[in-house]
Amino acid sequence: MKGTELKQEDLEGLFKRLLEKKAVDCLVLPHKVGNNVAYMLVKDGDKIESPAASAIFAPSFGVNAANIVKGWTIPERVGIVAKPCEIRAAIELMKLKQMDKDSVLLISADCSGAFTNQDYADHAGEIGDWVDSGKINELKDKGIAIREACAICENRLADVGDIIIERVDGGKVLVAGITDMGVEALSSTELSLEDKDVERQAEKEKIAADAKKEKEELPKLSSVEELEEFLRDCIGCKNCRDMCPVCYCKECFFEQPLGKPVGGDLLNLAELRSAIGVPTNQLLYHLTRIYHVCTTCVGCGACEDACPKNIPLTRLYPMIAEKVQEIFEYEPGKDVEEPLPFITYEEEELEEHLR
Amino acid sequence: MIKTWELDLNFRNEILNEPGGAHLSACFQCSTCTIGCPIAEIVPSYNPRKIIQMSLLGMREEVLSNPDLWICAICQTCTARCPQDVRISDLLAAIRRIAEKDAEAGKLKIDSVRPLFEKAFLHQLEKYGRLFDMGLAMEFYKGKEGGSFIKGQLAMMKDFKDFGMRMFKKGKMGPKAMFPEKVKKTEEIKKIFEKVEGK
Amino acid sequence: MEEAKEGFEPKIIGFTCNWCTYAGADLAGTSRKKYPPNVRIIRLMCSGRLDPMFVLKVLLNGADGVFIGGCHPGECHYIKGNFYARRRIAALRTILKQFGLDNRVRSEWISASEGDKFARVMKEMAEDIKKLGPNPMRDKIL
Amino acid sequence: MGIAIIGGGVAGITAALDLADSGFKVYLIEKNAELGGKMAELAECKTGLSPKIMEIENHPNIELLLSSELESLSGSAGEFKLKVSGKEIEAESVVLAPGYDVFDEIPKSYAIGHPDVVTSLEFEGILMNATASETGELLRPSDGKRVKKIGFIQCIGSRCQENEICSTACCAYTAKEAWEVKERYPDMDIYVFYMDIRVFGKDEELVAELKDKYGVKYIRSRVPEVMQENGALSVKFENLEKGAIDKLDLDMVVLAVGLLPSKTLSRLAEITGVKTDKYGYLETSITNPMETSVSGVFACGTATAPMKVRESVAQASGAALNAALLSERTEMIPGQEERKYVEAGEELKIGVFICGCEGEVGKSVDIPAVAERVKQLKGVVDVNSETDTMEAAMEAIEGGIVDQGLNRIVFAGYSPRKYEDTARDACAKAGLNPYLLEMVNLREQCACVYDKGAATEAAVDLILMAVERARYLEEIPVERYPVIPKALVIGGGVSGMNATLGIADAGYEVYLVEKEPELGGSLRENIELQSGEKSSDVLKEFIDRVQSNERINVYTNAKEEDVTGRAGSFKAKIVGEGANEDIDFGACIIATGTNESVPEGYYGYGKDKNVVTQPEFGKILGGALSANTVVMIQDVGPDGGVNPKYSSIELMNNVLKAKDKNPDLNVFVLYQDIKTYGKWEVLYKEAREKGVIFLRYDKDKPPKYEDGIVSVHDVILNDEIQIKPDLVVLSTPAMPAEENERLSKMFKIPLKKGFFMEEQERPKMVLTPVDTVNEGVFICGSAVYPALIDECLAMSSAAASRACVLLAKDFIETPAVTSVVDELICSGCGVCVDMCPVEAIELTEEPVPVVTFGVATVISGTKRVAKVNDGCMGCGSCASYCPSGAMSLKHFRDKQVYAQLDYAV
Repeated sequence: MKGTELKQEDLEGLFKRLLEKKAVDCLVLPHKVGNNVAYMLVKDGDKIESPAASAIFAPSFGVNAANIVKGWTIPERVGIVAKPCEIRAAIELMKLKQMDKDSVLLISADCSGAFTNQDYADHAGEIGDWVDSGKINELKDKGIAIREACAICENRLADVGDIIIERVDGGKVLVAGITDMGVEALSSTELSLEDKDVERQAEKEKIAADAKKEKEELPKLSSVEELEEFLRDCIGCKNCRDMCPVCYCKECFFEQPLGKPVGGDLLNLAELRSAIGVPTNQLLYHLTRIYHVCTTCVGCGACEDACPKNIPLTRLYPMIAEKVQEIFEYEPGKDVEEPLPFITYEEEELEEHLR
Repeated sequence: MIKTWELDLNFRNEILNEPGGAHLSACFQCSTCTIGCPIAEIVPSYNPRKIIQMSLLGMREEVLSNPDLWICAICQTCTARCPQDVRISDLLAAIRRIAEKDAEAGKLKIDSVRPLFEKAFLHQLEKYGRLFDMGLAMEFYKGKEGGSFIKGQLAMMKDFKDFGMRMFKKGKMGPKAMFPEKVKKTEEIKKIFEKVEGK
Repeated sequence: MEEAKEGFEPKIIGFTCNWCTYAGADLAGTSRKKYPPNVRIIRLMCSGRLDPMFVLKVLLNGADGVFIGGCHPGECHYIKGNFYARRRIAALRTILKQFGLDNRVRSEWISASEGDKFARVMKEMAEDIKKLGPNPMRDKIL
Repeated sequence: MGIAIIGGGVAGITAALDLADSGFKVYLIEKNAELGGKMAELAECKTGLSPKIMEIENHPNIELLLSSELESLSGSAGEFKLKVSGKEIEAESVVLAPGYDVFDEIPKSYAIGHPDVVTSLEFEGILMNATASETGELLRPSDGKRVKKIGFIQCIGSRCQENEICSTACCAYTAKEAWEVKERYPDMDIYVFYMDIRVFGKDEELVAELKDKYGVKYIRSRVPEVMQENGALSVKFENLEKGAIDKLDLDMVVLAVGLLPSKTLSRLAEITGVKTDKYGYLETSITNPMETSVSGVFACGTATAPMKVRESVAQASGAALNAALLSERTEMIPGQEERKYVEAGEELKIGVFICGCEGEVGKSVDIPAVAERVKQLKGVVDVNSETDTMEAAMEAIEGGIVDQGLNRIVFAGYSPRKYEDTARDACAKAGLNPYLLEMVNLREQCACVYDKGAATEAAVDLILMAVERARYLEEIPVERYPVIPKALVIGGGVSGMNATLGIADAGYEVYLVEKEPELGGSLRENIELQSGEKSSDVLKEFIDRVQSNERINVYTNAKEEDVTGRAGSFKAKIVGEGANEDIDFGACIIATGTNESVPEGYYGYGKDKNVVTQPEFGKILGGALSANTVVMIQDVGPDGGVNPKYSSIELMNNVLKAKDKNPDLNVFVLYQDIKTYGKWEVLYKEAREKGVIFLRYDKDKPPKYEDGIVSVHDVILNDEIQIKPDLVVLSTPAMPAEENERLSKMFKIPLKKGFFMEEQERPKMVLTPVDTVNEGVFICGSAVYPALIDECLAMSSAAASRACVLLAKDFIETPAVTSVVDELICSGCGVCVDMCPVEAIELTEEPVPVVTFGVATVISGTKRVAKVNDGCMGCGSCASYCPSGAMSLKHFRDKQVYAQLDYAV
């Protein structure tokens, strides 16, 4: 872990140098759009807004940055500065070859938990550029709560990717490379790096404990009837899929004739089963999607944000995916070299889960 | 604990060379003999296969001094059933003979009256060419009581009261048993005995 | 355990590997080993071909139980198909558990010579599922 | 001319099919009215055998002579004249496979005549009936009460005065029966009374499982009588731990009766002039295990020695090869004729054929009612429910395709497991693509297991599902590729050389690759074979024949790499000393042999020079033997190998040689089970007679060797025995050859404990002992299981025979059930690539050029698409991962499975 401490306002300089020194060819970077935060793709370092830190740490969640670069199998090197969950998603996409690990430089920055785009835009002044746990509770009392996905997130502190940006007291940040690629990139910016302890174990444990408590308080689904009721408002727009960073199919099964029967096929089904609901396959769609993302879901909550009918999908996708990840002792997005659970196995395992 | 180097590995050959002992080595310890043995049912320690195993190992002393050696009733069940044709009853007789020889040489004390009985039995055969029950009993009891005829008669009478009487009542022993009966050519019988004993 | 529901005959769909469980079911047949008539077997070449979507689909169609039969670990005709299947089934059942549907899915390793095991599992499954009652998704308009 | 095979049991059937399938005319002569022999009396086995019997009955190259007996044989090899029940036959060679009879002079002491005392064969029938019965319970024949305790008594009529040799098969078949009983009735108490458990390899695992997992009690005691008091059965046995005779009440007693030479054998020997051995078996030798004393007459199976199905089948294939080498191929090979398929067309014309299966389906299924229901389905143009046999059904299907233009066939009746190939063949003959056929398993999975009513309901469901699936079946192009008439043999030991010679003599070119600098394998250690022959002499003959055969290319110090392709057409590279050659071949035989283990650290081996292994002792025996007392310990480590089948035989041989050298030598053998199977039993007897002392120890109390003293707990005296040996000899497991791991990956053949696995691992009946899951790749010799030279030779001849069946073909059809990629949908995630067990999927990458703003063309990305290559075996693991369904398995596509699912509920 080689790194250095910088002042927050020095961050834009660092990014600029990464571009100048060709450590990356372009950068995906959060920037302020009016009262809100969005991503931009920067080629020219001069276009980086100042102060960069306020956009980077801003507790706002629009889209998952990994979703932006998904499928970019380009030789140019892209740098992505984003929240840990987004970086995790990017790492899962690398395992799925939807990005090349050599041509993407992943920079994760501490997250405090985020508000939806809407909430942040509406209350930007009150929320500010960073929230600590006290502030989160204070705002919550006023009815401005962080996203459910963030409330139950145990991994808000930057610890994945190639480079991490940690917030340090006194308006400073600790920038450290945690992979060879990260250290190399940082070195190229002529920063003087030294060995740094970046663990923050105690802090992480506290966050995890709080998150677990929040998780326990969330209502849980326990029967298929409840699931039906939960998804009652679903209009089948499939925005949850489109905004999910780890849903990577070129053409979703549910866009194909078998998954989305129309016309004659639909009539045939109706004849067979006397009557069918339309649009059809709603439950199958969600259950299948849970299965498809159950090992790779990073719990970013993009699905919930995307739902036009405000179905609290965090309670469905990340909550269940977590159980599956538990049985495989798999943590998505932690290590790009760790194989996906479905392509590996132990000769003796899991028998207790089969019957 | 059995220390093989302290054992007599030649014991096996001794048995093999004794009439009846030739099939000793064929035993593969299947337990058939022991399981079917009516004696073993009464005397649980009696175990022909163990005697064979010990003989093979050369546990001469243990085998020869084993009192169980003398209780075989020669019913031949084991011999009939043995899959390897070990002929266990003949084999045990062979071992007993070795024991007797040792006893004769003063090397061993046999804690059984069976040799006396067998000797008396053969005597009757030698004399009369057939069994004379009374003569057998008198000779046997005499031997049993250390050669004293009187003591032997007393002991015999004592046993007769319950055991002999029962036999008598059941017709196993009749007045005929009181008097010897000879076969015609006793000299032929004598010749057989002479031949066997190598006289 | 709840008592079996009166007169309820469950519908169980059995996905079986061609090389082991399917042959085991055949053996149950040739040895006339009877079992409750609740299962409808679908032959796959390997338990590795089992797409969990198949299971989700039949459960939503109203099947009361789903059985998946594969080769014993280490004996897969295709070397490791059943190892993959085991992971998929474990994941699927973990998901179904959240909705109380996991007890309707059972997976067993049954070799071609285990006709009896096949019959036994079918019997047990029919009994277990009778106790669970019909799939709540039965006759729903989905 | 042709080849005459005497005996229609499993051995005769195997030999007949091997020969007929490679274009020889075969006369199969069976004295009974039906094929199948003893094996057909066993329920499970009959199932495995019946498709083969059907194949024989329909084989154009086989003339079946049932209820026929050989009356005379004249002439000589190449021109035999046989008279078979009055009929004259000419044949170039003869294979004798008359099988065995069971021991039937069981002593009366076993309560013979009591209904609850049965032989193992009778027990098979009882078990069969029990499972078929209403309750499925195993009931006592005498009073119909449930059986709770069964005792199996081993060695009835084996290893005894009436039959001094070991019957080899009984220990394994008893284990199988015990296992079946325990599987069906887990609460049943099972006792097995035995002397030595003579099981090998996989059966060894089974017995261990029976003891540990199933709780079967194995009791080492030969039970001489079965007692009956008031009709109740009991046995006595010696409880060594307690030191007492125990009595045990039993509900049933099963007598494991031994195998004897078939009663027909002596007459057969008389007619053919072949010699029999002193036990009445056909005389063969350890180095020519299938050759009889008459040239051109070969023997196989239980006519040569008592053996199990696996060994019989291997010998049968081997004998077939030997017979073939003396004969001319005169016949066409079925399935090699040109076929033309008609276009299936747009309009669905589904024909449903419901077959009664010799009345079995009709017993519980109301066939007319089912037919009536099926007729109403859309697209079904014909429902035929008239046929009752496979033959009639096939005729009807062919007729339906030709006359009515049916383009989807649903055949309901027999299990596709056994008859799909036959049914596909019928479709193909009629010109319909064979993959437009869907089978419904009405017999095994419906009629046989369900009661009336329920069975009819299930039959309707199953046919409905099948018809629906049939709608979506696709024509899969049936392509052919030429067979390369060459073979690769890996391993230049005796097995490899024998296989090589077999194939070369049959007329095909062979590449023989040996990793060592010279041929010979383990026989290069100059040892004396059990027959007294010197291994060097045997070896020299093999090597000379190999080296002088111009069809054989030998590569030493070499290995094979980069194997690709499939049965009939493989490619590989041979690299090594002076070799770097690309080769192609149609079949491959793996004969890597085995390695001796080094029991480093066991009983001081490696440090104490007086501790040697059994093979090392064998070498010592070549010179002077100075020891006075030798202790031999069986079943010593190291872990990681298997106990070779010859372990006890090797030990006895060495013991006897040592005793010959030094009659006063004291030898103590510490053992768990003496496994001198078959005729080798006499060695054990000889060793005992020579004065060798055998001490049995318990697995849990292994012998110790400290300070020059071996101590062992003898189970018979229940006491510790100490010996001061000057030499300790260890019998150790055989280790798999190092390259097995590499070859397993390259050829996709699974290993078990480092040795190659046969195609059929379970069921326990093995009908294809040298075939593997990778068609076209065969295994033999100690690469499968360390065995004696006779078995290795039989197996390697069998492997050669199986290879020749393949090489005799001109063409092979490409596998049809393989995965395909929809390139438009594939996201290129590559998960399928990682997942494929046979590395048959690659990820292709190509740059995607994009024009930006019309100014410059930049390479803007990489398009990745999965591609399935020839190696695909069709498991479908990739298809079930692929979330978008870009990858799918032909014939098991999502929509085809979905169609069934929709109708399943």
